[in-house]
Formats: sequence, C-alpha cells, structure tokens
Amino acid sequence: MTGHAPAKRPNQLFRNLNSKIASIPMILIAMGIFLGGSLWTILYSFTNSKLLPRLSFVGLDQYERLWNTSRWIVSIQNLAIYGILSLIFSLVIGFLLAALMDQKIRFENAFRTIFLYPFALSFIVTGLVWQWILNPEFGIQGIVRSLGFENFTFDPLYNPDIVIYGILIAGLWQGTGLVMCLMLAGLRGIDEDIWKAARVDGIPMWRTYLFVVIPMMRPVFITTLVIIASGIVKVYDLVVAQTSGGPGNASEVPAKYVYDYMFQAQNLGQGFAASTMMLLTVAIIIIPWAYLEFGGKKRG
Amino acid sequence: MANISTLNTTGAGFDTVAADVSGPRGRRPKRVLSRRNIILYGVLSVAALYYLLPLYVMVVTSLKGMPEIRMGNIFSPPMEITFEPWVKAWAEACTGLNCDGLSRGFWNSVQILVPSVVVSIFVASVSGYSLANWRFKGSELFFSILIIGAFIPYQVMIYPVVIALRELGVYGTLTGLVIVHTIFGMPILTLLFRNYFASLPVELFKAARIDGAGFWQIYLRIMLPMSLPIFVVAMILQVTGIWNDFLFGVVFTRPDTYPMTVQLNNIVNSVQGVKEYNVNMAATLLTGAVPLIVYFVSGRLFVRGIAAGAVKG
Amino acid sequence: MTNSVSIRDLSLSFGAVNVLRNLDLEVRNGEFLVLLGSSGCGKSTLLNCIAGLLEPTDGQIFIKGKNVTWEEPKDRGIGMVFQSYALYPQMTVEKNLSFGLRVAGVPKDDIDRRIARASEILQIEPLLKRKPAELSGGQRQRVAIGRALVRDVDVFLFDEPLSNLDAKLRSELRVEIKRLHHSLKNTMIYVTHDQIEALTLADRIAIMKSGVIQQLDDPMTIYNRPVNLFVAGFIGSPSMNFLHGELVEEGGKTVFKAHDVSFPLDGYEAANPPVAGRKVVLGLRPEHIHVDSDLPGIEKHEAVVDLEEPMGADNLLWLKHAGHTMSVRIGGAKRYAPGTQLQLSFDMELASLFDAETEERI
Amino acid sequence: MTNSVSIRDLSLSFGAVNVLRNLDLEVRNGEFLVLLGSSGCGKSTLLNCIAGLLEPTDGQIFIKGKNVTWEEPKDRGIGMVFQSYALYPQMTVEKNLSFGLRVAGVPKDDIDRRIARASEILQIEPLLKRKPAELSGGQRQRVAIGRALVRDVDVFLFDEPLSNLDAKLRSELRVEIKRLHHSLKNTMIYVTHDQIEALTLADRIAIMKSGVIQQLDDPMTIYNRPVNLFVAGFIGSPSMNFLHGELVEEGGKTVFKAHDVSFPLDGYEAANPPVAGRKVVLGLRPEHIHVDSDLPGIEKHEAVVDLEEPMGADNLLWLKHAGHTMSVRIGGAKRYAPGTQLQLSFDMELASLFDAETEERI
Amino acid sequence: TDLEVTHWWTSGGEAAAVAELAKAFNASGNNWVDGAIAGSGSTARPIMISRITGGDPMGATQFNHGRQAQELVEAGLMRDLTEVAEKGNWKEVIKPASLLDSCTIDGKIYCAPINIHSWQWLWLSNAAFEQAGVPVPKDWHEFVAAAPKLREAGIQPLALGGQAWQSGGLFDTLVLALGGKEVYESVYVDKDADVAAGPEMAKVFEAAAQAREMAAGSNVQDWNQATNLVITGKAGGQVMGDWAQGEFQIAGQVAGEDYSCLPGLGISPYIATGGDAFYFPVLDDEEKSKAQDVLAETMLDPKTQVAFNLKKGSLPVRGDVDLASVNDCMKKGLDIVAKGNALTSTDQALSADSQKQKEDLMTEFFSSTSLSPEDAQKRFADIISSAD
Ligand SMILES: Nc1ncnc2c1ncn2[C@@H]1O[C@H](COP(=O)(O)OP(=O)(O)OP(=O)(O)O)[C@@H](O)[C@H]1O
Ligand SMILES: Nc1ncnc2c1ncn2[C@@H]1O[C@H](COP(=O)(O)OP(=O)(O)OP(=O)(O)O)[C@@H](O)[C@H]1O
Ligand SMILES: [Mg+2]
Ligand SMILES: [Mg+2]
Repeated sequence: MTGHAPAKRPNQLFRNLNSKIASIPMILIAMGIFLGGSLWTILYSFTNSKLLPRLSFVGLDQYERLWNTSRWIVSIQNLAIYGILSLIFSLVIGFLLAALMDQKIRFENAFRTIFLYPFALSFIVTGLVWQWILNPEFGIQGIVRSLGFENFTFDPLYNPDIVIYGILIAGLWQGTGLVMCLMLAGLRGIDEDIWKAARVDGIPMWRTYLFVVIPMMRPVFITTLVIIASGIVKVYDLVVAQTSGGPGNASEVPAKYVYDYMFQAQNLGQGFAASTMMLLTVAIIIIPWAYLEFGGKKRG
Repeated sequence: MANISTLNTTGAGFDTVAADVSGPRGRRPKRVLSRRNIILYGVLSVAALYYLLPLYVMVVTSLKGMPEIRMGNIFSPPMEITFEPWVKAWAEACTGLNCDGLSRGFWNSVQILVPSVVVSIFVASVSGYSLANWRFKGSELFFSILIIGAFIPYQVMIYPVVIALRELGVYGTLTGLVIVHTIFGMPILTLLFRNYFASLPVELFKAARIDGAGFWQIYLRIMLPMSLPIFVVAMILQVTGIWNDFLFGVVFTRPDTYPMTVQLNNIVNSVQGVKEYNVNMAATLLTGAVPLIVYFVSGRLFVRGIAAGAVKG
Repeated sequence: MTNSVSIRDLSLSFGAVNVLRNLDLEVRNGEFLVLLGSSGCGKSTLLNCIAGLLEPTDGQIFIKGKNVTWEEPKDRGIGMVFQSYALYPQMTVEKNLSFGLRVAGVPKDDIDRRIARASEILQIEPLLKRKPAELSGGQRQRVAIGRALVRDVDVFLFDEPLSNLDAKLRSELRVEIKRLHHSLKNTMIYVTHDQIEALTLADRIAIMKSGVIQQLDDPMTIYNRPVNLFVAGFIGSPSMNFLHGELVEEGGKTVFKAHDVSFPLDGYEAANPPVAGRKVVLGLRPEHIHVDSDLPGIEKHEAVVDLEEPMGADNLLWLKHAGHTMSVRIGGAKRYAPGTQLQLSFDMELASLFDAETEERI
Repeated sequence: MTNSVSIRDLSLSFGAVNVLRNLDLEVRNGEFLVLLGSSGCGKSTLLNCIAGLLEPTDGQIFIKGKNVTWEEPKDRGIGMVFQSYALYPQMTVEKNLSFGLRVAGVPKDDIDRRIARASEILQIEPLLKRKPAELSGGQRQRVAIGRALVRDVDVFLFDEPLSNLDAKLRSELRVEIKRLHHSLKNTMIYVTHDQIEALTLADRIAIMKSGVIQQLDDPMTIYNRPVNLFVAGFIGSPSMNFLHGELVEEGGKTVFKAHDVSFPLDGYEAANPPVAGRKVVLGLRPEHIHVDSDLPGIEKHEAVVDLEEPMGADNLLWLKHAGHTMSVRIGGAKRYAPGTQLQLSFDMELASLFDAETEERI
Repeated sequence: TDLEVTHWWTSGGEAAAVAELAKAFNASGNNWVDGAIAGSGSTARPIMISRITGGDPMGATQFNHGRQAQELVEAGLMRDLTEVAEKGNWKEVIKPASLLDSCTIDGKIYCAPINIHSWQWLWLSNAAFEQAGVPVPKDWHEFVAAAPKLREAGIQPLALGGQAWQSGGLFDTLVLALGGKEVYESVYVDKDADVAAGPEMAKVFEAAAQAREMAAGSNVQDWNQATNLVITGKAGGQVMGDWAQGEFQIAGQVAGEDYSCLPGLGISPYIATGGDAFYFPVLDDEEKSKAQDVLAETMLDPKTQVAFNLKKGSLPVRGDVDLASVNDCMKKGLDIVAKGNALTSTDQALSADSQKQKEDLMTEFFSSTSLSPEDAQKRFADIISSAD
C-alpha cells in the first residue's frame, strides 16, 4: 500500500469554499462598512472637511477644538450619567421584574406582554409620549397641581439640572422589558436543583438570588450588557424626540453632537473627530470583552 | 403475598406516632391574600401601571376632540369619543402639499419592510451558520468587527454608507435601502444566529455531512427547520427596527416612497399653530400598530427564542 | 426501635397526573433505604416530598416521630444530595459548606469545627479553597455530601448522587458512601435506578413502579424471591430468563411445562401450593443455569450457543433452548463458539414462579 | 487479507494541544474494532478523523486501500452513529433514513428498497412514519444505525452509541449490535469508555491513553495479559488489585515479596525472565483470588473482611490483607459479615507482574 | 415633467406659500412633487446633502441663502442658472443685490432667491398688554420695562422656543438693535474679535441677560408654538423673523389691531436681510433640466413673488412688484429695504460652522442662568476670532 502516492493536501483557500462564499456579505459588511467606514472616519477627522470630505489635513486641530467645546463636554457627561444610570436601573428593574415573574405567577403572559410592548415602539414615539406626560402644564405636574398641591413641581424636561433623568424615565420605559425577557430566560435556565439545595440549606429567597443565582447568570448579564450598552452609545432619537437636546444644551448627547456638526454646521471634520472619540471609547470597552468572549475560547 | 409492601410498612413504629395522625395532613393551607401574594402582585401591578400609562394616554387622547384636550387633563377618559383624529391621521393630515396622512406611508413601509426583513435575516442567518459550523481562518475576526459595529452610532456611518451606495449605484433605490437595513441589522442578528446554531448539537451537523449534504443543503434542510424560535426573535427585532426606522427611510428614499415614520414625523412636527395632540397620538398608534401586533401575536415565541439564542454565549 | 421517617397514605398529583398514590413507608432508624425504580416512576417526587420541596396532595410525613408535613425543608432535620451536585458555583468549597450555617447564624468557631470534621470524613481538606468548577466529578459529589454532613441532620436524602459519574468513579464512590453510612449510622434514603447501587448499598430496597412500592425487602430477598414479575425482571443484569408455560401433573408431581419441555419443581418453595393447569411464568436467573455441569440427579436440557459475550471475569452465553432464547452466565475462562451444543441443568431451588395473569409470585 | 482502514502516522492538534500523536492503526476487513479509553483521551477525535469530520495535522488515512485523507466524508464509504443519536428532529424516521440517499440522488425505488431492508434488519418498520421525538431511546439508536445501514457503506463508525441509554437497554442493544455485525460482516470501529461493551463486542480492542494506543489485542489477551499497568488497571471492574513489592530469591526460586508476605511465582509466564531485586507491582484480579477454597498445595493468606458488596449474582468483598485493601469476587450466595477472618489463595498463573518504574509487563 | 422639490416649509403659513409656488409651476404644464420634510433646516439639510452627494438628487431644493451650498457648487453638483438669470434680467430686478451676490460664485449664478427674510422683528400681543394694564411698548426698552407687569398678570413676557437657532437669532437681533450697525458689521462681517470682546458688546450681553430673564418659563420647542403664545395673548412678545407674520395671518389677526410689530426692535433703522433660495442640482435627464429652468423662472415671476410672499409673510426679492395688498408690518419692512438700510444677514456672513457654534453658545446662555454674561462674551469672542 505504500505504493499509493500520498494524496495532495488541497489548497486551503478552497476549503469550506461554500462557507466562504456565503460569508462574503458578512466580510464585506465587517471590513468594508464597519472597519472601512471607521478608518475612513478616523482619517477624515484629521482634515478640515466642511460640507464635503476633503483631504486637507490639519493635524489634531479638530480634537483640540472638540475638547474645548462645552457642548461636547456636556454631551459626554450626559452620556456617562445616562449610561451608568440606565445600565444600573435596567439591570435592577429588569432583574426584579424577571424574578417576580419567575414566581409561578398567574397572568404571566399578560404581564410579560405589558412589560415588553414598549420595546416595539420607536424612540420617536416613546419620546413624544413621555414629553407629553412630563409636560408641566398638562402632564403629571399639571394634574397633581390641579388636585390642590400647588407647589408640586415635576418638570424634568424643562429643568436643565434634571433633564437627563427625564430622558432616562422614557428610556427605561422602553428598554427594561427586553432586559426582563433576557433575565427571565436566564432564570429559567438555572438548574432547579440549586433552588432546592438552597431551600434545604434554609437560605432565604433573596439571599439565594443575591449570592447564588445572580453570580450564576454571568453570561446573561454579559449579553444584556452588550445590548443595553450598544443602545446607550447610540442614544439619539430619544433625545431629539423628547427635548432636542434642551433646555439649552442640558440634554445633549455625543451622537447628536456628531450629527449636528456633520450636517447642520457642515463641519465634517469636527463631526468625524467626535465620532472617532466615540469609536475609541467603544473600542476601549468592547475589544477586551470581545476578545474574552469570542477570541479566547475555541470551538465547542 | 399480594401486598407485601403494605404489610411490611405498618410495622414497628406505628404506635409511636399513632397519636399524631390527626396533625397536619396534605397540602399546607394557603391564603389567597398572603403577604407574599400581596407584595408580589402589588409590585407587578404597579409596574404594569407604569408601563401601561403612556399607552393609555395615547389611546385616550387620540379619541378626544381638540377642545377637550386643551381643557381637560391628559389622564381623564374622553367625554365624547371621536374617531376623527384617526381618520385625519390616516387619510387627511398634511405635510407640505400632501394631504393624505399616513396611508401612503403605510404601503411604502410595507414595501420596504418585507424585502429588508427577509434579506437581512437571510444574510445574517447564513453568516451565523457559517460562523457556528463552518469556521475558517479569520471568520472570528470578522465577527468581532461586526460586534464592535453594533456600537457604532448610525449617524457616524451615514456618510461612508452614502458613498458606498453611490459607488454601487444603488443610492436612492429600494435595493439600496434593503442593503442599509441588512448592514445595520447584521451585528446583533449574526450574534443571535451564531449563538443559536452553536447551541444545536454538533452531531447533527456531522451526521448531515456524512450523509453527503453540503453547506446549503445542511442549512436549508437541517438547520432551518430547527430554528423557528430564533427566526421569530430575529423577525421581531427586524420588523420593529425597520418599521420604526426614520433616519434611513428619509435619507435613502424619495418623497413618493417615504416610509410611514417619515410621514409620522412630518405630521407630528408640522405644527399649524397648536399641536393637534389627538391626531399626533392617533398617528403614533397607527404607526406603532404593526410592530405591536407582531409582538402580541408572537411574544411567547420571543421569550423562548431569547432563551435559546441570546442567553447562551 | 423507633422509625426515623414514616410516610402515611401519601398522594401527590401534578394536575391530573397522579404521581404518588396512597403510599406508605416506614424507614427505620439508622437504616439505609434505597428507592429503586425506572425513570419517571416517582422516586424523586417522593424524596422531594420527604424533604419538603414538594407539597403532597394528601397524607402525612413524620420524621423522628414529629409530623413535619407542613414544615419548611430546613426545619425537618434532613440533608439532601442532588444528582447534579447543585453546588453554588461561584463559592469556594468552604463557602459552599458553610453557607447554610452562616445564614442560620451558627457561631463562627462552631462552623469551622463542623467543616473540619466533614472535610476530614470526606477527605476534601485540600479542596476547601477551590471552586466547584475546579473539581472533578467525584470531588464535587463529595462536597455535595459534605454540605449535608455539616448540617448535622438526622436523615440524609440522596437523589441519584452517582448518575453523572463514570463507571469507575461510580463504583469507588459507592464504596465510600457505604463506609460513610457505617461510620455515621444516620438514616439514609437513597434514590437510584442503578440496581447494582441498590443491591450493594441498601439495608432494604423499595422497588417502585408508577408511584407504587412493589416490594420492600432486603437485597437478598428482593434478588432471590421477587414478589412479582416486574420486580423479577427489573432486578438482575442480564435479566432473569422468563419461560411461559403451565403447570401440569406428571407422575404425581406438579411440574412446569413449556414447549414440550418439562421442569420438575423439586426444591421450589411455593408460597401457595401450586395448582396444576395454571398458566405460569418460570423465572431463572442466568447464573442459576449450569452448563455441562456434572451435578448428579438433575435433568439435563440440550441447548445451542447463539452468541457469546465475554465480560472479563464472566462470560455471558445467549442460548437457543426449546424455542426461546436464554442467557447463561459462566466463568470468564471458558469460551464457547456460536453453534456449540450444550447441556443445561437448572437450579430450581433458586427459580421463581409467577402466575401468568396476576403476575404475582406463586 | 487486505486492511479495511489504515491509519499512518496520524497527528492532530488543537492549537498547542496534541490530541493524537503519530498514531498507526490497521483495521482488518470485517473486523469489529473497539477504541477504549477514558474520557478525553482522543477516541472521538480519532473517529472524526477517519470520518473526515476533522482534518489531521499530519499523517494519512486509507480506507479500502484508497488514500482518503483529504476526501469529503460522504466519499469515504463510511457511516457513523453518534452518542446523541443526531437524528434530524423535524423529519420522520423514513426521511431520516433516506436523507443521505436523496441528497446523493439515488433513484426513488432504490431508496425504498434499501429502507425496507434496513428497517427489516433493525425491526423499525412500524416506526417509519414517526418523528424522532416520538421514539424511545433504544428506538432512536436503532434508527441512527439504520441511517448508516441504508448508505451501504464499507465501514461503520460508532461513537459511544449506547452511552445515553439506561443499563438495561444498553445490554440489550449491545447484543443487537453484535448480531448485526455477525450478519453484515462489515468493518466496524466502535468507540466506548465502557469496558463491558468493549470486552463483549470487540474482535480486537485498542486501548488509548492521551492520544496514544497502549495495547491492541483481542479481549482475552487484553484482560489476562495487559501489557502495562495502565491497561491492567483500566480493564476489569472492580479493578485489578495491585501489590507493590519486589522480587527476591527465596529457596532458589524468584518470588514476589510485599509487606513481609511472599508469593511464589509458580506458573507465571514472564515475557522476560524476572530478575531478583527489581521493584515490581503484582496485579491480581478479584476473581482470581479464592476464598476458603480447598485447592491443595497452594499457599494460604489470612485476611479480614472490611466491607461486603452484594451484587446479586456475585458478592464483592473488600478485605484487609497484610496492610493493604484487596477486592475479591465470590459467588452471590455466600455472605460474609465485616470482621470475618478468611483464608485467601491466589491464582498466580493468571496474575500479572509489572516493572514498578517502566510500568511495563514483565 | 415631474420635478421633486424638497423643502422644510411645513408650518401653516409656509405650507400655504409653497402651495402658491406649486400652483404656478403646475400651471406651466409641469408637476411639482412635494418633498416636504418637517422639523427645520437641521432635520432636512443632511437629507438633502446626502441625496445630492449620494447621486440621487432631487429636482430643486430649498437652502438658506448663503454659504451653505457653496461646496456643493464647487463640487459641480449644482446647476448653473446664469442663462435663466440673464433672460430674466435678475441682476436688475433683484433687490437688494446682496441676495444675488450670494448666489454668485465665480461670476455664475447658482441659485434662485425667492424671498427676503429679516430677523429683527419684535412681535407683540396687544391683548396681553391690555390685560397687564400697560400700553403696548414702542421699542425694546419699553418692553423690558413692562416685563414685570406682565409677569404679575401671569403672562410670559418674552416667548422663546427651545430650538438653538431661535436663541441665536434673538441674540443677533439684539446685537444689531442695541449695538448698532458698526458693531454688528465689525463683529459678524469683519470678524473683529476685539469688538466682540469690547464694551459695546458687553452691553448687548447685559441686554441678553435681561431677555433671558424675560424668557424664563416659556416651555415650548418650535418657533411657531412660541408665536402662538403671542397670538393667544399668553405671552407679551416674541423676537422672531418676519416669517412669524404668516402665523398671525393664518390666525386671522390684523396688524396694529391684534398685534404690533417693531422692526429693528423699534430702536434700529436697520435690518439684516437674508432669505431662502432654491438650488437646482445637476440632473442627467434633459427634460428635467428644462423643467428646472422653468421652475427657476416661475419663482422669480412677479405674480408668484407676490402670491408667495404674501402667504409666507416675507418680502419679495423684486423691487418692481406691486404690493398694494400688503399689511402694515410688511410695509415697514419694504420701506427699510427701499431705503437701502438692509445689512448682510449672519447666515451669509458666517459659515454654518460658526453659526452653529454661536447657536450652541446662545442656547446654553438663554437656558441657564449659570452662564454669566461675562463668560458668555468671552466664549463669544473666541468663536468670532476663529470664525470664517
Ligand atoms: N412539575 C411537574 N409537573 C408535572 N409532572 C411532573 C412534574 N415533575 C415530575 N412530573 C412527572 O412525575 C413523574 C415522576 O417524576 P420523578 O421525577 O419523580 O421521576 P423519577 O422516578 O425521579 O425519574 P428519574 O429516574 O428520571 O429521575 C414523571 O412522570 C414526571 O413526568
Ligand atoms: N475543538 C477542540 N478544541 C480544543 N480541544 C479539543 C477540541 N475537541 C476536543 N479537544 C480536546 O481533545 C481531547 C480529546 O477529545 P475527544 O473528544 O477525542 O475525547 P474522547 O476520548 O472522545 O472523550 P469522551 O469519552 O469524553 O467522548 C480532549 O482533551 C479535548 O479537550
Ligand atoms: Mg429523579
Ligand atoms: Mg468522545
């Protein structure tokens, strides 16, 4: 049998050829749009492009100006406040609701639908409705005042100090349902025996949740985190629909800064510099995570 | 000999506990209004109220006339129900010179929605399938880039996408819009599909390969029929996402093919003196109807699909 | 002697499905009782009822003479070990062991003492600082037992604690659990569907089928004198050989006759005197059939080897004998090629005879 | 006789982990070869290489004399049966069986013929219209085998096909697979970590450890003459008893001595003549130790019963003997309470002797 | 031929005005396809730019008159209208000439100005002052003085919408009215940072701080909602461009009776004129190109000018049209233009970028008292120094 010539190893390029062909759209999108687009953006952030992209480099000028702009600073602060609070509250509320839903309750379907339906609505709609409910004249404040509490004040959208919380209320209304769903799915995946073991050990329910179940749901929390976080970075429509960044610039966010400077101020370079800062932030947070989640562990 | 077990069991210890036979027996009695239930349903109901409030306001307002809105408060039920705002929102509201309300946008939206959903889900599912079952060198790298792409604000990407579509010569066409939706739906959908397919037993895939099925045959005949839950999730995400999209709809279409959200924005933002809140709310509800219906119909599958696809990593 | 666990008239149904039906069971103090039955017969359900993790629809449960039917699990004086270990994954072994105690407010030095004792008994001292993910299956199982051990309970409940382990480890841990019982002398209730575990561990075995206990006896009795066809077929691997036939009068004696072959019932201890003409099933265990033996005075039967399964220490022969297949266990050294003709003789003293209709032992 | 499957110098690594290392294996035509090894030793990996589901890093694979190293799985003339059955859940049994044929474009009536034949052999005709979810575990496994059967392949590959089944079903299907092999006479490569399966099914067994084949021989040889300590300890349940000691000259003969007890090596067939002074390990299988036997002329040893494990047909005794624990297998009828004093005698002809350092058989 | 025209004129008066344009264009045998995008220029502009650069241009598009479209023209994306202009003799008829100048690049004309807008108007609700028991102010100073009375009567003194450009416009108006022509021009046209940081401007910032107080509490977003507050007497006044006129008109109010208008805030004789213009992207289709020419012609047609500007509330770009039917306020505006007291608007003087920066600063200033006039002026001077 040694007479057989050893078969040649086929060209690696043609291995899994179909798979590669089928992945072309993905590769194009990943490399062409997301990577290419990002690089393109970064490149042009070093130019003084105005209405149309032009390769006339001005070094770090755009960045200098960016970080000297109070509106940008406010945007970043707002995003940080909104982001952190939104993460905390969606996780806490989402988890609490999920934990309640997991108690073998009646009408589970009804409750779940109620919590989830806002997710089906666009930010434009969400912003509009909440803008209205929070309107001091005929929204909650107006109602409470008309009940006789003349000094009651609740006008988050018109008070620069708390406007970001007004946006948060609407954001949470829209997003916690999905978080609840994810958490519920996670809770349902916990081994029944863990609950039993905890009961036999005499551990109260809340401690079981806190010390046993939540740590076990790490993957769910990570997925949820990715979904919420990607939404937070992008937050734009909600702000535009609710306050257009106002009052003043109290509720500005980075995405809006980017958009306004690219298209309204017709200073693409400035918009691109701001985008690049956003990309950089995202990359700093995401790349280590992506590496751990997807790069580190090999096929299952 | 018939009942050896019963004979055996009533042995030694019977008398020690005989006195106790009258003690607790069977199910522990439970009060419906136990403290636990009051807290549980109380919290859930309060939360439900918070979630329902805006919907209630929308519905109630859309059924009121303008005078009533101006005087009354937003939470009071309509004294006189009128469907005029709905009619107006659907068929009469004006933007600029066009006074046919949302009706035109509805069909445009449908025409955009169907191919976009189908194409984006197809592309993402095939990519997810490739990533899960047919890895090749670099595939994970592309995937990581995609995931990072999920964090990029759409606004940032508009310019490069405009240029790319212009170079492809599909700017302003339905094809172009479908491509845009596919691009921006890609990251999350691919993640979902990849995780889902990876959670299916590898043996199935191996068995099919031994049976001689190729890439497409395995996808179509083995994987697809098993993936209903995740397709439902993807469908819901895309239907809501695409239907609610405003930015791409307006940037990548023309007036005669504007989707419903653009019309909605026009109605809501074209203020003729006073805002016609009732018409706005009716328009809002009409626009949200399609994704809402999709939710109500397939919400249960959504949770199942999430459990199957999103939560595993 | 007082009973450790008594179950009276216990019923449990999930909706319309009755999983347990009027079950009575007395477990003696210090006894090792094994609940054995096929999947879905209600073993875990019964165990969960005893532990207080499921509420019975009807009936009572006593532990140490106290009616605990409505008690919380933690107040019942029980410890439970689960098939999936159910260790708290993010806590170290030590934390796993102490969690329940800390919650109950046991003083620190008492906790340390108990953990030291348990980990010594189970030989897990070197593992105390590790997390469950860093342990092997057997080690995890030991920690799970330890969690019950530190709680100083009266009754140990085991739900298939070894099913997730591989054969080798299983047989090792089996011995350890047996040693543990010898040294602790606690009452233990142990659920399994592995008959080897049941036979080797149990003081008494309760064999269950669809929520009803079929036989409750010591292992030897269960093995040698099964009360009905189900128990007979369930216990023993390979299964008992069943021959369908009837009882006939032959030469003044009642003999079993099947396929024109007759088996004298010499030495068989019938519970009720066998009546000729009855349709019956004769059960013969593979190791109670002898091949080419030269025991005198016993009738010989012809048989042909169909298949041979060498298992190292033994050899299993599948024979064709008078129209049915029969398995016979012989020593591992002798080999028979398929087709070989053999002489069989039967150990009727150790055989079982069942009514074909009621399936009860005769 | 030509070889059905030949593996030459096969290596495979996942990243830095070498799972298979320069592995050579020749499987004869029509042979039933079992790959046996503990979890993670690379059995499935090897099988997947043969099937073409994994690409080897180096080396070649021949099937029926043809180099198939780079062929697609479907072109290799193999069929594979998986532990998890891997039936296509949305197709009926019939569709499951015919899927591969339909993909290959086999004519309709040919497909029908083949399915009819396979389902007759496996007795699954009544199930053809059902979906996998409506089948029991054993039935599913049969369908999975059927899927390989219809494809008319030269080589069957089984990856732990019975591991997911319960003990009873496992022993039944084991017999069926053996019958199948007898009737089909195809080459079969069967992966398992259950030694009973290996011993009963195999023509030859390849014992693997971390990607290297330790011994490739027929079951009797493997059981009775293991080539090294690993194989000796791996095969047999309960494990072989190992006594650590050394060889000494005593009365002109080389004897094994441990803890001041000496064992004459009469009858032991050494591969190399044993040299006095060497540190060695003596292996004795539990069934080769006799208790209270009256075989004449053999030295007797004193021992005490520590624990007894009745297993129905046999009885396993754990004894304390000269400072170490020893397991002994005796018949199921005799019982010994812990503490009983016993006389042991050893079957040295069937013992194994290993070098303590190289762990190779002497 | 169908011609798609995009614009952001969707409020009541604006839409009516557009309808006039469309009517006139349709009368020429073509078809006006309306591409209204509600919101404001900031919503619509990116869409227009994307479409033009994306290679799917519309037939015509509104742009603020000024420097916004310059790059598009330079990139060769806009149609050269010189021929049409010459035929229509635009150079002669368009007044003030600065309007056409900003359409002219390298001697070629690229856009059709359609109206003149000026920002420097104070709109006052007569009813509101009546209610507060003060006479209707004659200038900004009186208005400021009357503010406390208005507050007492529960009336919002100054209505100001939340959109950034409204704050910017209010400020520019104050600069011109209170600072005077020289300051206005040296700051915006010459970009003199010293003047911007100087004492005259400090006064303006003081006044802006006053305006900020007067505007506190007006919780509306859109400019026309703010105007509506004035129309309904809920607010005393609003500083807004002449387009607010259209809203009063639609509401059926009569200038002088129901409301008053004070150009230059009643102080300055000058107004800054900008305006809207239409650009015509280069199209491949011959027919459409012809239709573009027709539309450009139609827009400057005297009849259309009148009809359009009457509805819109703005001034026509032609000096030669008969405006007998105009109301009180428009007449005032026309007089100023006729006197040649029209200055360059900030839209024309500053780049969009600088405009935006200024707007950002002003919206911050007007919404929060934590930004002192001094700090604001410092930042303003920075913007001016780097402006182009
Ligand atoms: N929560 C439940 N709702 C409805 N039926 C249930 C529930 N839990 C168990 N059952 C049913 O009760 C029966 C007994 O279940 P149980 O878990 O006690 O079986 P088991 O003997 O422990 O089986 P196994 O050996 O597989 O663990 C099964 O038929 C099962 O389907
Ligand atoms: N895709 C992979 N990447 C990295 N390592 C792998 C991969 N697949 C298997 N291995 C490693 O290769 C070794 C052999 O795995 P294999 O599945 O062949 O074992 P096995 O003998 O079949 O075990 P089992 O009896 O548990 O099925 C294991 O140590 C495993 O961790
Ligand atoms: Mg169970
Ligand atoms: Mg394996």
